[in-house]
Amino acid sequence: MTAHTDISAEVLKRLYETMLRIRLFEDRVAVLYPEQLVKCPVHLCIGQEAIAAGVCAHLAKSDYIFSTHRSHGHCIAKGMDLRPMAAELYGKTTGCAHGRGGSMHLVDTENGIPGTTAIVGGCIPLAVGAALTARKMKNGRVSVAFFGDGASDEGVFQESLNYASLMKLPVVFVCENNFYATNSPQKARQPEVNIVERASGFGIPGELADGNDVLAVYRTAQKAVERAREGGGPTLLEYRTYRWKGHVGPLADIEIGCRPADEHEAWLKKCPVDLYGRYLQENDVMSDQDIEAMLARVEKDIDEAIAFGKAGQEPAGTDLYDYVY
Amino acid sequence: MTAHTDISAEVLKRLYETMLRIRLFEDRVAVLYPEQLVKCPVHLCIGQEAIAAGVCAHLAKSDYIFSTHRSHGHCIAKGMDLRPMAAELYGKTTGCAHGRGGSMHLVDTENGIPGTTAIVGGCIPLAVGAALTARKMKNGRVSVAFFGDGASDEGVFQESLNYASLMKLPVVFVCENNFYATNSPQKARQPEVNIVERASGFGIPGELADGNDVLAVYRTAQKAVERAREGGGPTLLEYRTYRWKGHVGPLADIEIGCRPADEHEAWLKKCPVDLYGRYLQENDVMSDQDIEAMLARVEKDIDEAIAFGKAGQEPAGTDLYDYVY
Amino acid sequence: MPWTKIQADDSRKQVSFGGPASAGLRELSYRDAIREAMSQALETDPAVFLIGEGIDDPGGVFGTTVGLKDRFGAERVMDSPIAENGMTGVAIGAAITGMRPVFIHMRVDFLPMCMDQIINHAAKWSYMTGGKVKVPLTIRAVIGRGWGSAAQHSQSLQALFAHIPGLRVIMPATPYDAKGMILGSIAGNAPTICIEHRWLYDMKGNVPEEPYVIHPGIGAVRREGRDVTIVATSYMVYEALRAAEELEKEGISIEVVDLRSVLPMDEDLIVESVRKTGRLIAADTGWKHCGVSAEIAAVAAEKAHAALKAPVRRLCLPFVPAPACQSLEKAYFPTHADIISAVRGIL
Amino acid sequence: MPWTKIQADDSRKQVSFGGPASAGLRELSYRDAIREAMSQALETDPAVFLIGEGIDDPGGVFGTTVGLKDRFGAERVMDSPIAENGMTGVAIGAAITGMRPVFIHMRVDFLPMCMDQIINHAAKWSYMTGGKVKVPLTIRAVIGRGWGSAAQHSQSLQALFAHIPGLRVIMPATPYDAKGMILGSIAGNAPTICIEHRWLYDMKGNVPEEPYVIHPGIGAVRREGRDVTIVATSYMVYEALRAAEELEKEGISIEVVDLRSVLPMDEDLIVESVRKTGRLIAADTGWKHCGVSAEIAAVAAEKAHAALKAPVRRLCLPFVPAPACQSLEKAYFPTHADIISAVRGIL
Ligand SMILES: Cc1ncc(C[n+]2csc(CCOP(=O)(O)OP(=O)(O)O)c2C)c(N)n1
Ligand SMILES: Cc1ncc(C[n+]2csc(CCOP(=O)(O)OP(=O)(O)O)c2C)c(N)n1
Ligand SMILES: [Mg+2]
Ligand SMILES: [Mg+2]
Repeated sequence: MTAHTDISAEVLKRLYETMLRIRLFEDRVAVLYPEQLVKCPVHLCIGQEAIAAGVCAHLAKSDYIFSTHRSHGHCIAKGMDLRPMAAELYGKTTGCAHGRGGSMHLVDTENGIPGTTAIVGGCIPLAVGAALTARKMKNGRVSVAFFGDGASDEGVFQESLNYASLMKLPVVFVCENNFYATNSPQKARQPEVNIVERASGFGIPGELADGNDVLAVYRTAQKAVERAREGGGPTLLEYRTYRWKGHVGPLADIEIGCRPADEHEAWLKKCPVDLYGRYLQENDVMSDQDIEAMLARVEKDIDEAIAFGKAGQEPAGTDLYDYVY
Repeated sequence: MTAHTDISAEVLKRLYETMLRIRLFEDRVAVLYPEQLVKCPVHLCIGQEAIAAGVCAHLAKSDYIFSTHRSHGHCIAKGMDLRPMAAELYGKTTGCAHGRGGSMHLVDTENGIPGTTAIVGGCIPLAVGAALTARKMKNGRVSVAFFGDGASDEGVFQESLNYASLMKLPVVFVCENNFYATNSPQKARQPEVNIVERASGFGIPGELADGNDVLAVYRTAQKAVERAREGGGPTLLEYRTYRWKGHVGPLADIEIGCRPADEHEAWLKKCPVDLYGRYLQENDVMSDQDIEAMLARVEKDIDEAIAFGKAGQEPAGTDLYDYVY
Repeated sequence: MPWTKIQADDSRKQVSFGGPASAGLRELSYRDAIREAMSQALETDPAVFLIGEGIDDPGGVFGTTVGLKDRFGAERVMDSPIAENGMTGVAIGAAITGMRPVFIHMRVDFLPMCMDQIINHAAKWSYMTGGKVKVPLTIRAVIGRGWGSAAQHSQSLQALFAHIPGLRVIMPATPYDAKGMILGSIAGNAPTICIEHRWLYDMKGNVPEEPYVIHPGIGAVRREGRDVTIVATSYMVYEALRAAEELEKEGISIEVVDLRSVLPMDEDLIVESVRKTGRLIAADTGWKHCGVSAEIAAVAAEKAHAALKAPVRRLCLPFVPAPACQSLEKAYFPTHADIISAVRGIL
Repeated sequence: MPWTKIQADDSRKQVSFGGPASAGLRELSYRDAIREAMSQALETDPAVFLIGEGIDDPGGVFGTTVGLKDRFGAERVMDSPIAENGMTGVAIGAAITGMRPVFIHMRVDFLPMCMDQIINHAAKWSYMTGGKVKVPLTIRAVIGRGWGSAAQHSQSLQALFAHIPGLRVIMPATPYDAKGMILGSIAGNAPTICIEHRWLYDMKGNVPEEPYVIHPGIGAVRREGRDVTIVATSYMVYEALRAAEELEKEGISIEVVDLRSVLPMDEDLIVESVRKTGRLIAADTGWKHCGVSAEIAAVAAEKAHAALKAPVRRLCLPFVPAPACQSLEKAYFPTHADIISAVRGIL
């Protein structure tokens, strides 16, 4: 774990709280999923929390993020209220997309989340477009694209790097390399070159860091966000991490042979939340009580969110034609 | 001009003949075009002949090339008979595509030209696919994709680099950087980074060379083709060159302000055919008489091709539904 | 040409765009009407910008963007890398964060490159976000026969977009419509594909100087008639009118309906006209199979069945890719003569 | 289910694929029939290979590729980068140089990514080369409702392909058809899109063990009837049959035509059936506007006009993107109950 001495305790704690909110929300979804009340596919980001937390820590409410099928964590880190998120999972009119989108299409315009897309790579040029808006409106906003290693297979990723670099747009490309796209390992899809190496071909800086070390994420993202905000143009960040669950749904996929069990186990030992929690304790940033209190607060929010989600109404059916345009 | 001492006189002469064939064929098309008997758009490659000649010099008849809207030169260099090519321009049943394709869709399966495409970037993955066939059939063939700087804007270019590198396919990517895509300059479309720099992001070698120096092309292409043939995988070659005529048609586009006149003039002085012709004479590879004889031979071929093209019949119209599948 | 003076009745849905429409009508070409629309949109709303490959070059997309970069600057009239999918994504990203981009393509043939961003993103964003985020994106694309442009440069792919809920697809045939419908699209919040036939750019017609807006979904009767209805799109409206003129000499009275937009489609007008004439010919610039002409025919079969006195006929491109050579091009693109034979076939 | 035992009469165009068809029929699921087709194609012809994102994973594309990588190796059953346009280009490049690739997609929703290679390249290559170079490429893609999969993962986009000359689009509804039509596509020289509805994979039916080939363009009457013709595609065949069974109790006799391929489309069979019943319902898994159901209706309006005793009806997805939540999903996907109301509406 990288040293923290220049980061304020408040920020250090907030990072942890964000990670906890993500982890505990996702854990709750995993636990509740077998109830079959969440009637849409969920792509959980357990194991990858540090990236969302470390990057979004640098973003203002008005900055933009764009994300994928696996977006719960990003939205939580960006400040989205858990209640409309949970309600959307439950397919209720109280959901952020009134039940039309489900888990894969979260939205919160108040918090700079103009929507998420389940088409791999699809969100990357959208983030560039939002950065173009920021440039045109001169509003100082920064736009972040979160996407996976799989998305970096898509040509649209490179088209986006090219245009962002050409126009020096305030966008940060955050590639969460969890080494798999569904069950397809990175090495079956790409030669053995780090994704971050693509940056130089488009004349932009790139940085590779440990995605399970929230402070490493925090530092690298800080530089990138600052560069973007100051007119220095885009950055490509590659963070190595691992997803604990299967590609979709609440179960791990180790039993059915999707990934090697030992690989999975090794990564479980590198739990970003545990590592950072222990670090905070060891460095006297948080006491046991602090953590207990934080946990309680987060659990309460989640309880409320789930209750809110369950309580809402499903759309009537007669409103099927709403919201098309 | 790079030195030639290790290249045989025969090869040196053949390179020149190829360049002449391309130049004189294109010149003829330009001269005849106002007759309005060639009733399709032509994208002439005058000024870019060295690349086609230098690359194809290393290819066997059975090797593949894939090309674009600007493909006359590549097809000529690959050994295509000028007669069916001319006939295709004239839209005759004797044309290589029986008049269905026109200038932008030349084909010659005997000579390893499975077709050309006018969709920018479209031919690049096709070349990779042909290389995949070569690998599967273990027939030792090499596949070459010719494309422009404009095509390198397209994501599919990067998708192709990625897959070719992953599978170590016998393919050579030849980017003819003439600094324009229609009238759009490279710097309006890409940051100031050489296209060849994209190669390293995919773990493949790249080389940048003077595309108006046929010997520089010859040497760099030789390495790339040999590497491909020996199982070493793909190479990206970027050749700098310039097109003398407008994007489409027989006229230059300087008068109407598409490109700066001084830029155009400077490149005219770097005529690849002249430069190389003078070099051959100065180095006693070819005498004036040799060149005269070669010119006569080439002109005769072109005369015959044009006559053949003009003599053919246009499709009847009743055969409109042929060749769909 | 007289029909270009006919103003469609849009009163039901017309709204002003940046100011009330005044009286002054001038004769403008389709090209200039579009350029005026581009220019007024740029003047009116700082959120509007144009983007596209080479739109700032001397040709200016068949003249429709000429001079605009000089006037509005490179930040508002933007050249683009040749990266249709990515750049459409960029335009959508801009649209959902407050801009009103107009993405211009020299040919519709390049849009298959960006179908993902159009179909999966632009068309669905409003719905997927429960109506919270709109996509005010206009995409202009040119269709139609060139000079031996062949299979990859002469397509007329409007049906691919018209099949997708969440999009609008307009095909203005007159200068008046071109200006008003494009301004309507830019001013509106729905992602709209504007299909322009290259043979229309020289057509002249009267066009108000003030900005005005025409909403999609309202067709126009360009010529009234009793015997046969021809429902036509874009350039085929003119072939239909020419056929009608010739048939009139024989006493055959043709009603020509200009669909103006194919999504939404003015089903009421189709039905109304077919109820009157009892006969229908659908004339579209594209292919037949699962195309716009199929929809027109289907609407009649569903909603005007009882009125139909004869089989419906469709006039479209033959179901083959476009050929390069001229003898085949001639056989390929349908004309008024083909419409005339079709009319005779059902009388 | 009895209809799955009905073998279509393909004798007109049937050819053998690697050996004569023998008698032995076994009951197989749609899934296993496809896997058998995949496996026999790989055995029969070294030019065949399968490629697609994750096709070698334990799920094996709804089970249709399970075990094939172990048996045939990673060079013949190939995982793929997530780069649909490029990889389709790669597949086409392989196809035009001697291979017979099968490109498999978990959902049709990802095909908008590769429309350029499909529409501008695969569909046009034969024509553009004057018939000199064929594209023996098969693309398999899954459609249909998941579990709240929403707008980007539940589409049924066959009409986008069916609009394009140079392609073939098959939609087998039975295990027998799935095996034979896919083998036919792999053995043939036309680029073919095979659309598979995910609710079909568990369906059972009798399937010969030997390889056999079914050519596209020949529909099948799955149930004979007198009063109304339902022309259905893919999974809608089953909803139509169920509607027919229920209506039979009331003495209403429904003819169910399984279109089997939507490009080419068996127009003769549609016309023949409508001539008999005088009434037509088109039931498709996709959207209506400019869709497959429009083409079916248009064919009837063109070619069976005189026989039509009632308005045509179309049963399709409502013209909105697919919703996520279950109450709306229920309203969204048409069932036999909707077909029954449509039938009542035209009787
Ligand atoms: C264009 C497209 N192709 C394929 C898919 C199917 N798909 C959904 S998620 C996924 C894997 C994405 O991998 P990655 O980008 O690494 O994200 P991760 O799931 O690992 O977070 C795939 C292939 C899709 N949704 N969109
Ligand atoms: C996908 C696509 N987009 C746009 C076009 C229009 N277009 C034709 S040629 C061309 C420029 C190509 O530039 P480059 O690749 O550098 O080749 P060059 O013409 O310079 O040889 C463009 C944009 C096209 N044919 N295909
Ligand atoms: Mg991943
Ligand atoms: Mg160029």
